[in-house]
Amino acid sequence: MGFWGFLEGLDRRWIFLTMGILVLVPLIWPIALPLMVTPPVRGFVEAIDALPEGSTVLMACDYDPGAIPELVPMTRTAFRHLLERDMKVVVTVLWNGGPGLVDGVLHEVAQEFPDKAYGVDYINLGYKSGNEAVMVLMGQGVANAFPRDYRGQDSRTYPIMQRVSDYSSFPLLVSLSAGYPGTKEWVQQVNTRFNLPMVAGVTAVSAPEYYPYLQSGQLGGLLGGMAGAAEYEKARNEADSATKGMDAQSLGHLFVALCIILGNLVQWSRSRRPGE
Amino acid sequence: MKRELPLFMTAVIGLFMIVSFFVPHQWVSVPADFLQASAIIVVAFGYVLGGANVLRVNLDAIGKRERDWPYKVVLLVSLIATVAIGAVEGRGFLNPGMKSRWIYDQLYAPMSATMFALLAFFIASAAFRAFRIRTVEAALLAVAALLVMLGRVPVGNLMTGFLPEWAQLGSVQDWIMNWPQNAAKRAILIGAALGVMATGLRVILGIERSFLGGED
Amino acid sequence: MNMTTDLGIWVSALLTLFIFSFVYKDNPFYKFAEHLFVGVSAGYWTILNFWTVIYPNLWEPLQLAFRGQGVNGDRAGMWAAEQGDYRAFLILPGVLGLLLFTRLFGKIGWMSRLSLAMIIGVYVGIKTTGFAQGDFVEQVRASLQPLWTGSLGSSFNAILFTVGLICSLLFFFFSREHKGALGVASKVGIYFLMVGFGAGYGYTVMSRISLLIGRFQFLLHDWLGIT
Amino acid sequence: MFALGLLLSAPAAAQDGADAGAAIPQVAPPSGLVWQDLPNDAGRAIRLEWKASPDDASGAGAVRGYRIERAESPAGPWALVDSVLAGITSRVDQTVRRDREYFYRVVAITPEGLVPALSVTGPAIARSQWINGERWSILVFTVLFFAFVLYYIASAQAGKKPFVRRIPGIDAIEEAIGRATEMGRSVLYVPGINDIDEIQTVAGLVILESVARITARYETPIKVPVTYPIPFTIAEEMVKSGYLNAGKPDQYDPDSVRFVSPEQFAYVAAVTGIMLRDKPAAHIFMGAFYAESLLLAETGFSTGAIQVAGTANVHQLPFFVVACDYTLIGEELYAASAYLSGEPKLVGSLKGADLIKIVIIGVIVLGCALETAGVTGLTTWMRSQ
Repeated sequence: MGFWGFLEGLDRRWIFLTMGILVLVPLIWPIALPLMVTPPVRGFVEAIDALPEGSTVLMACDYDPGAIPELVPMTRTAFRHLLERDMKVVVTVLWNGGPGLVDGVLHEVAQEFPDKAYGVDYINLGYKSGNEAVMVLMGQGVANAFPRDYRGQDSRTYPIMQRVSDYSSFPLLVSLSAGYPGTKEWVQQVNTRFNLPMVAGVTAVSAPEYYPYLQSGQLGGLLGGMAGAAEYEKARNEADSATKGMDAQSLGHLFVALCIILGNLVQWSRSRRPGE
Repeated sequence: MKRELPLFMTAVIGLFMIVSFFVPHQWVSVPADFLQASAIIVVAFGYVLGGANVLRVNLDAIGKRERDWPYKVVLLVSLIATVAIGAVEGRGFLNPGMKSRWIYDQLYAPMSATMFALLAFFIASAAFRAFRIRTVEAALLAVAALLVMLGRVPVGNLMTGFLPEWAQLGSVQDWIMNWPQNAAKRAILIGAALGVMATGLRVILGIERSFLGGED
Repeated sequence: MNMTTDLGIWVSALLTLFIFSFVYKDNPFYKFAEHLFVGVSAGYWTILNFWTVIYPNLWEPLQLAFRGQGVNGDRAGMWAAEQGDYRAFLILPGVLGLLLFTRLFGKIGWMSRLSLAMIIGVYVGIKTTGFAQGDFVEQVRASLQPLWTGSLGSSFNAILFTVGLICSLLFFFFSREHKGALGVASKVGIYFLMVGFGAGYGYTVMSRISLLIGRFQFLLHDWLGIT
Repeated sequence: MFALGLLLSAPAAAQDGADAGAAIPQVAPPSGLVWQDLPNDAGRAIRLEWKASPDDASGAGAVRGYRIERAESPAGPWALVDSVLAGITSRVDQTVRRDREYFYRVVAITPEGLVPALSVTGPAIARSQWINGERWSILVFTVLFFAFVLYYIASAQAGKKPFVRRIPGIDAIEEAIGRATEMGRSVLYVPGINDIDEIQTVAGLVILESVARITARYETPIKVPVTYPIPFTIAEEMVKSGYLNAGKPDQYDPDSVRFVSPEQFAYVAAVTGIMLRDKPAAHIFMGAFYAESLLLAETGFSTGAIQVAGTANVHQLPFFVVACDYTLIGEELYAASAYLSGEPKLVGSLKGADLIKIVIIGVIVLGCALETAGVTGLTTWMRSQ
């Protein structure tokens, strides 16, 4: 039977267990592998750095708890980045599952800035159903689509909303998205149509799909998955949950690569074994 | 009437929305804006209907004592409790400190996040048991997958740190993403766009009716 | 190690473990969590859409309208609609929304198609132009690039990209048999597509492992108090 | 309305624009205010541009910013529209009503007081336009594509059968069913996990009809687990009509199509259950698939069945490509359903897309040649807003 035969007959739950351990161990005992900031991430950082101080930025957080490990670090770093540069931030959510989660992140980061006030420096407009229809409707007036904010107050009464009419009030859209509706729809409906420059942070699953938008200039920068979030943290000299996850991520990738190679070796060894 | 009227409505509204993209005049843009505002509202009703549907289907299942019916009781109770608590708490129901927020934070969010985390395990076993390099195509896929997978995380650069920078896995990964994979993705993107547009045209012309569902 | 005493975190942690138990095999704990999840999310979506959409975007403006006011205060009149302020015209989406519920009552169920027809009409329109602009014309425009850029490396990339794009487009060409020159081109196209899928595979692996890391971080940090 | 808060803290005496001239004008006023009706809109905005006060450029803080003021007659009264920081020399007034006459002036804000421009600009009128001049390229390509599709639909309806190449995946399906027949086992068909509003589900159900016809001919049982009620009833119809068309309506097994569950993982558990228990010799996946593709393909592979898949969900294709014997990629799924059904609307769309692809390739070749030669006209024309 031998080694290859043993591998072939392996119960897949051993693979599950190995995967679990490989991800768990570096979370407890970190290795701190060195990170490198790639060009799409640099584009994201530079787009925000290039904004005139005091601008009002639209941050579209379109995700739900399924994307916490990838998009929450991005949201955190981006929101901190914007507040540090004295930007005003308007947040919207088009995913059912997102509003509570996003509110928690905003709240957590805002506490680091005692001089920033809700409704003056940032606002969470909360959730709205309707996907692309909401995006186009906001083109005629943000408050028309979001008459009340996340807290249930009349959004038109906040000072920050005095500065916001439609998309022309924003020099940049930061889209953090986990799928539909998200970055793709913002590009299709808003980016060109309303001439609003965009950068995006997305889950790794959908990241390759956005490279054509990056090349065409429809997106000014792109954070792809947890690695993108970690690089963003590095570019901002932070070391939060994405950076801490990178060791586990590395080992996980190595293991999957090993699985692909071993799996095929097993197959070849079987086809070369006589009598089959 | 039961089919023609909806088909006619879809055709008129669909065409009107397309026209509104090209015609900014207020006679077109204001009604188009109104239609979008209306769509948002009707979609929201759709979610409420969804909740009612889940309720009905599961009541049925419990009534008929279908397999696993006790679990459906769990489902029903949690559904009704979530709605009732939210209804009582009013429009600030998701604010910190509310019971609905607790349900969201401690029940909905962790379960929703964990469902897909399961896939990390399955992806490893699928890589081992169901990733077969039998053709040139599959070989190309495998090579690209391995390079990208390792090049995207720090360990890739650690492994190839002795090479000049352009040959390190991180740079190779970046090159693959920007050029060959990008060309393929753009072709797919354009093809998909044509598909959506053609479907849109068929719906407006009333020859695509599948969205109206069954007979009568 | 400093395990939490917060009941909420304990509940979350246990539910997380219940779902993870599916990896071993399908079992009653998993089934319990799964059904709880479906119930809670259906309930949550229902109430969320009521309070954050139906109430502020429909009910409140309608109330104002019946008092002769609108969200833009400078004009009076129940029907004095203008862009962004639709007054009593909002009765229309309200009625269409309610008609959706006729689905629950067999015979008049067909009336829900009117609401469906309206939604589909709006989305078909928006999507058709959105795809035409963002994914079709804008993508073709961005593909028009100089093939000789002055440097060998970047010219090679530009030519590779253009060839890859054209060949991949030809792979999805169905009006001729893929023989001869077209056969060669579509073969090259499929090679590019495969590299694209490989990249997609790599990124999907990354996403899935990230999710697992996220859950482990929760269990270790928030629940067990390690690190 | 940028920087409003900051600028409103300008000297209190200057709150009413009408008296602004009273301040001592040590700073040179801004000048050269011009207005332009913002193009391509419904008469909702006027764009204003002016020349900065010569003292603004020095950066010494002589000018804090500018107020843009508006009146309905050249003599006033003036109302504040907006204010901007120093160094900015343009603003869009979005608070106008269309077809109404307005007069504008720009006023420098200095630490000493307000310094209005010496002249008034107007009357400015915001008008609405009938066509968006920035979107011609999109209109041209959309109309062209729609014309192609309509032409082919019409010609297919008129009975002319346009040529569609045979999709290799279809042969693979027939082969797989043949194998299942030899082994005396069943065929499993999964039409995706979406509801009927997903066009891929429709394609999957169209292909199901042909597959059922083949299984009927080979007298091999077929199993079709379905997620939603409407696709379930349609799937039943499709299988029935497949058996009818093969001339074997009596062979049709009413249990072959099963309603399972719309919940993703519950559905997967049920389908993998069928794979492991009944051991079908052929698995055919045609439709919209998501994260479950991985689980289906792996379990299916481990049973040794021949697998043929097809989906337009790009994220899932890699998992099918490596675990299946044949995979229909993206549009091939639609092409297969058009090929098999011969339905004019599907064939027409497919042929129309083919023709526009030729146009696209032509544009790319031409555009790259022009760009290489340094001519950017085509690229500029295609840019839209």
